[in-house]
Amino acid sequence: MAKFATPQLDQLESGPWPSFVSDIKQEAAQRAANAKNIEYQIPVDAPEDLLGVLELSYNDKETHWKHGGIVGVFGYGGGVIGRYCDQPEMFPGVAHFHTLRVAQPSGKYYNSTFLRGLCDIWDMRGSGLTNMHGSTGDIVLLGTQTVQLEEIFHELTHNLKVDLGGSGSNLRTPEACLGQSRCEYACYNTQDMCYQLTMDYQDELHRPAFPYKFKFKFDGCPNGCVCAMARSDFAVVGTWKDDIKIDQEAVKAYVAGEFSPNAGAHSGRDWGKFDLQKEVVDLCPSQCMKWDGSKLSIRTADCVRCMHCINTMPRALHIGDERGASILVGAKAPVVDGAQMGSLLVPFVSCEAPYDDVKEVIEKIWDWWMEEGKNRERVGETMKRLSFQKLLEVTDTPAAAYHVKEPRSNPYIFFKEEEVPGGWDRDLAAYRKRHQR
Amino acid sequence: MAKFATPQLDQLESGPWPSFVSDIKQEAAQRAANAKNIEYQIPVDAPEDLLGVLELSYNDKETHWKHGGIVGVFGYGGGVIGRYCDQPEMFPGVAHFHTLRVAQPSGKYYNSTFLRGLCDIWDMRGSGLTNMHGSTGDIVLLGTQTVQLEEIFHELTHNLKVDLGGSGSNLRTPEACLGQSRCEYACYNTQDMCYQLTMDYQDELHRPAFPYKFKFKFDGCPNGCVCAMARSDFAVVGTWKDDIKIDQEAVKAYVAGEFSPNAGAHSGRDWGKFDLQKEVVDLCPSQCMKWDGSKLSIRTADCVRCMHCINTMPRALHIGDERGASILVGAKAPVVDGAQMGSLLVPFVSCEAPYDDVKEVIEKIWDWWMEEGKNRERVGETMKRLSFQKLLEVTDTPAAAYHVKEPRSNPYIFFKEEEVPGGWDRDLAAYRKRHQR
Amino acid sequence: MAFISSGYNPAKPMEGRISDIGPRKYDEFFPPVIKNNFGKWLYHEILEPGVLMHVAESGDKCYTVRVGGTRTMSVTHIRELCDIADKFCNGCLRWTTRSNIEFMVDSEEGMKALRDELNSRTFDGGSFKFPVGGTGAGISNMVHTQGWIHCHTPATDASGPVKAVMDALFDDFKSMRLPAPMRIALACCINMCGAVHCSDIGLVGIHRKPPMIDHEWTDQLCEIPLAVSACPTAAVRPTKIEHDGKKINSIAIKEDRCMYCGNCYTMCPALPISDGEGDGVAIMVGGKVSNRISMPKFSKVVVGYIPNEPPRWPTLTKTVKHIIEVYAANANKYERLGDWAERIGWESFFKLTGLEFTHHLIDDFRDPAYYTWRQSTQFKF
Amino acid sequence: MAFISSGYNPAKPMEGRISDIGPRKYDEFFPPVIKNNFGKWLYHEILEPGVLMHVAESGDKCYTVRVGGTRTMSVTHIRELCDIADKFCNGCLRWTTRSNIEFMVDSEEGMKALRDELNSRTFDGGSFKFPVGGTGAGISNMVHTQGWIHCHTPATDASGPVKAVMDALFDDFKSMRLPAPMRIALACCINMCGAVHCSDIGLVGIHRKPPMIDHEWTDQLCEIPLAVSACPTAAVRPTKIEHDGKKINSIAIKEDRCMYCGNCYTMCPALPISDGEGDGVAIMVGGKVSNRISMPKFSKVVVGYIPNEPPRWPTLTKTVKHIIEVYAANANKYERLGDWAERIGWESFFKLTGLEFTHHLIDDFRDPAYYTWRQSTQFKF
Repeated sequence: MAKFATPQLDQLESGPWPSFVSDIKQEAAQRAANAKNIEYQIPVDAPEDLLGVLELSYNDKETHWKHGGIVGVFGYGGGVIGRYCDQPEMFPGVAHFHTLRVAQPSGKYYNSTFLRGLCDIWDMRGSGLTNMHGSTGDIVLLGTQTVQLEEIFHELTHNLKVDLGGSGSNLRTPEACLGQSRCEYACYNTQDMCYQLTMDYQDELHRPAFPYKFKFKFDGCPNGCVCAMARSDFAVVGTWKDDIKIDQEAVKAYVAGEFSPNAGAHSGRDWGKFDLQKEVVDLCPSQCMKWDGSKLSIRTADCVRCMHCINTMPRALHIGDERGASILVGAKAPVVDGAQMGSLLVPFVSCEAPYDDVKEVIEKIWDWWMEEGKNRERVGETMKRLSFQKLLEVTDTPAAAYHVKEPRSNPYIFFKEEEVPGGWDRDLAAYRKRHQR
Repeated sequence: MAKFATPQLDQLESGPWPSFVSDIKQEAAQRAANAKNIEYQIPVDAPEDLLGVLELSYNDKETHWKHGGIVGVFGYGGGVIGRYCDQPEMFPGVAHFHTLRVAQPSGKYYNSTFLRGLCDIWDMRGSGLTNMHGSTGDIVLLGTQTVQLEEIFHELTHNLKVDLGGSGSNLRTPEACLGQSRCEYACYNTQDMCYQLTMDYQDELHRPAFPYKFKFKFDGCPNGCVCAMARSDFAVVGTWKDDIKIDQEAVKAYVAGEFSPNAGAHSGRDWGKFDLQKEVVDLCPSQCMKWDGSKLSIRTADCVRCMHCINTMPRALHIGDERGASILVGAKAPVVDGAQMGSLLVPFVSCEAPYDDVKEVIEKIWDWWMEEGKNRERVGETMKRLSFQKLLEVTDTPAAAYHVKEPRSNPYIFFKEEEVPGGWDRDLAAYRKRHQR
Repeated sequence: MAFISSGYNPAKPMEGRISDIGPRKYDEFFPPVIKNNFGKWLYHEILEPGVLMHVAESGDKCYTVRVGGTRTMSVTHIRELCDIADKFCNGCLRWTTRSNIEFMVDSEEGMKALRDELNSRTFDGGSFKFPVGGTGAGISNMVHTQGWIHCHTPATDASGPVKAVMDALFDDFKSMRLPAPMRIALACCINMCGAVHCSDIGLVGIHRKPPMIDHEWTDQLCEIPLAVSACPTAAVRPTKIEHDGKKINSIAIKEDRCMYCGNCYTMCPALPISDGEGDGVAIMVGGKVSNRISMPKFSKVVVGYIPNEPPRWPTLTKTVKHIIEVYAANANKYERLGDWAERIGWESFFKLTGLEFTHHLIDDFRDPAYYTWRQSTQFKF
Repeated sequence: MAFISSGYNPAKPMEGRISDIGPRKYDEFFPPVIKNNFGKWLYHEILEPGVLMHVAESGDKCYTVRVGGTRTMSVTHIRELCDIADKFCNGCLRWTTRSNIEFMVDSEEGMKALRDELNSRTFDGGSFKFPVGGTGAGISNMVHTQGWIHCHTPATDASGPVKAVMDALFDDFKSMRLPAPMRIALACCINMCGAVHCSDIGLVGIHRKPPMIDHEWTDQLCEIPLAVSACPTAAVRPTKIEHDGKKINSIAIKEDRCMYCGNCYTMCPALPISDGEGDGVAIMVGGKVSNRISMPKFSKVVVGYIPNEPPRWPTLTKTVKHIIEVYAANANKYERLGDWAERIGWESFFKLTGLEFTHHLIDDFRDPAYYTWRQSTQFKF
């Protein structure tokens, strides 16, 4: 028998998509039964109270969570989000209901041993509810009380050899696509760069010293499965410089219908016979391809590596061999100044461990942003406020045409004083001799 | 013998393009000779002094003209631009060198009687130099002295039946393309609308009462020869609603090479045989055309009336019969807030004299802008500052998808209080009952 | 319930403390077929909805079965995932960026058994626990935020509307009939955790009323200058008011400049903004993050407001479904929703979908708004 | 020289005064063939460069001969135009928006005689008075401003550089070999009188030094608040300074925020900005006002600065000519310069033209600047 009637939430148990309500209810039942005789360290009925407070929200159409207070573990400035219910008497099981962010492995591969270890900790010391995963990529342990924080941290680090993730004005937990582990498009080892940089910047991750949050994300190719250039202040997106490798026989096999185009992704509808000209050559954004009926050719100088042809014929076309990544800077969601996507800063950087080339760029940007950034200003906003030129300057990057989609359409050009003969000190008297008042 | 040596300017007499230096010299010689015994009312050597001051600028690479003082004719606030040389002792002939703007006829048709009358006045009372025409479209009489202004105005109005143009924070002299007088593309009588509105708004033109300048321009079709939507605060651009008229036989004649495509505009190079599919159908921006080898068809609902097909085959394709114009608002050059092009406000307005529909829109915009516009703020800047929605509101225009190129990409939406149930007055105590602090 | 120590000694927090160790290394958890073929993959194929086959240079094949997951997930549910991984996959599994779960095996038979097992399991309430799908030109799992379940600033719930929408779109999770992949995301407020601003369809919680001002607490709970500077439209300013006969520092809000972003509430809890009858959801469409064919682009607001209708948000759900059906019927192969809308023109998008174009959809946020207005006579009547 | 009265009596300015009569009515000056076929035109053809034939429903034909004109023009020159109009065209003629002059006749023979007459006349200095051309896929007359001949805020001359550029491009004025029409404009400062901001090639005078401050005169000559508010980058502010032992109101300029637009000088003559060694010309390309094929677009800055090199501006002239040659060699038929640059990508534009891409070309004016940066991994190495 449930603690609260949840007639509205109950309606979310029907329908085919996995029901989070059913899942929370199953957790509530497990805890109530407590077959394993766990010594629950926070209220056993936390899941039930959570359903209760959520049902209340479904009635009020308003949230019942308050701003978090400052809670955390010793020596860290992030990783824990304080959260309190605004009706604690009604729902004591979730009156205090803090979140821990736990660093996920790059690419989010797990084994059951690790996950069960995590479940055991969270069974006993938390609500038994998680997010797999939070928006930034962390494992999110959803709901515990202040006194448990150090205990959980101790068990995570000692027993599971895993650390907390980031929150607040610091480096947030970096994230990578699965990269070379299972993708033929990956131009570099995204998981390794993510892991190494996460390790190298543990201090920046745990101890807030930035104007605002800062995110790294690592995509293996321009398909961008981990959304690096839309979601991270510093996006490393795999690319290559040389020719796309073409297997002409395989191209013909696609044309002949032997291979399924787009890796079978369109098999749910009859789109007709595969038309190489129409479906690939004509859709190339830089019109760099040619198909003469027996040979597909690509003018590499005009290729912008959009991935469409490779995605469409993965058995015939393969990324080039001179591989590395582009770096794009400044992506963020709307608050405050509007959304931004990452803007291309470095067109090509080689991606060999220990990634010093990449780290050099990161550290120059941090130095600048920590010096010039305003409180709660993302680096994209700093760029907007101080100019892209300033970003080039502080990262020692020469301006180049690939930095822009188009040149400026206003003639409001700043010149540096040293660029202008005579500089800015001028002789008014001499001017007035040439030009009477 | 020239009054000043002008070695630099002399170099601008060579080369094929008409030399303004040669022309000014010829005027100087005419005035010096004075074959007609004209009683010059300003210094006879004004053209020579003008060459002198220009030569000085070619040496200094700086202008030698000062800000104008306030000069004009009685009862008008514009039409005259005061101009003074900053080296009056060296160039007394142009020490005072004011400009008059004279209203040009719509489409800039003239006869020699009128022009000679103008020349006679300007010979005697001015420098003998003009601009045909100024940037906004006026006849510009370049260089006279203050005492001549009323005399010139008197002769213009009494003898030539023509008025001054606009300057300052008022309606500037409106301008039209030649429209139906010689163009098969003209969707309305641009000259007449221009003329009638100029006449109806003489007061706004002569007596500055606006926050800043305001320009009308009238283009007969989307080709935009008079640049209305790039250069005028209020642009009326001809368009039509129904089908493009197709003469299928003429289409075939183009395909057969009997007619020269694009009215012969590309005859200076061998571009190969005319390819209707490639040169017209494939270039259609809304992909609304089809050519089956014998019949050209257009899906009118998808046509955006870009003019390309009509321009390319003017003997075969003609504008539709349900004609009128679109109104675009807010174009301006860069100063201060950056350049703007006109933004579409009214998709279609019929263009029958006396043009009350158009005038209604104009007057609503003026009422708003005169109320809300800041000093030196063009209406485009007011729109930017107060929103396009505000412009819709004050012109009683319902929002529609054609108003935008794309919908907003930020969710920072303003709602009107009356759109939101309960409005904005809320009960804090009730809220605090639902949500403890 | 007795307190059980982990071994941590609060009196000596540094004793034996382990910190700054970061995540577990990524390759610790690889299944054998992944470990053996790392960086040596040749190509892949989607064998059926939810089932991928990756072929390595070695000739090895990795069969992946993808299932949809609720982002909010109990340890009981995770343990069940572990059981399946133990049974079929050497204990290995992974999550995707979109909260799908993937199981990998090295044989086709293994894949089939695994797939059938996953598809067979249901919750007591009737919903699938592990529906196989979410690949190719179909609808993958929705990325979403916390909503009313855990967030302090939401304008709508997250898990609830996601469940409702995914129920309605379930067929497209299980199939691949769309012109291109369809990425849907939901953010419970305009902070937009997640790539909602670049999704084919983005659902965003919005407020519609200016914050209330809890004058009694403003100066006690808030740094007033931070709340002032948090406002993107300069609607918030400091003021002094008379409260209970005392002059106190507080905040004033110019209501007609406020667009309810809630950024001031984030900085100052004495400015509550959520309101049951005011709050709801805006629909944005046409964004993408991939560089494929066209450059990445932002989503655009096409429905300014839909009320919160718990528990199943029928208007929202119906509208999303309708947009997808119109897109599916009209777009070209490979054409993402935004590419389609741009090709036909946004006025055609509104015509075809029948969505009403209202003043809310016209950009009025700062200078860039101008660039979204139509500076052309090119438009469709 | 004796004063000659027009009849105006300064003592009684309103006596017999005529005002607010506007322009002469447009149809007063129509040639017969225009008057007879107004609104009844069927089609037109460019018979040869500079010569148009319009055919009316009536069967009438109007032959137009277009000649290039100097915008700055003497009455002697105008009288010569009148003589020609009297001789060939019933005294009628017209000007185009781009300062060309057009003569209209109703027969082919008349057109030929007229054309030959026009082409035959030259100034004593050698240049053509009335060169026939400026039509179709060629270069029409340049729209331009006053420059050093009459303007108080220019950063370059107008008539001079226009003469130099048109001399260099004369062949393309006389022919129609380009992919599309080419519109060139010159503005002597960034006020940009004329559609320079939307031209295929726009030449714009720019300053490069912050204004000097003539403190002694600032408060006497200027409304200081107007100068302050005129600055788009908030570089100008009011200040008090010590001058000749007196505290006076003046202006201070934050030099690193100034981008030399000269708008403050327009409001305040005590802030002179022009500077012989600082001033020069920027080149913008790729704008258009026509809605043909693509929507209208702004020109983009591709050369940040070229020094003023009177009398013939050789670097400027050479650069313009070079851009046109590269465009002519590479663009598709019907493709305006901006459409070409967008199709191949601006990085290819710089590669093909060999123009150096410098930091000056990256937008840094306010929020919209962001939209010109490259938010994609799509680019060419």
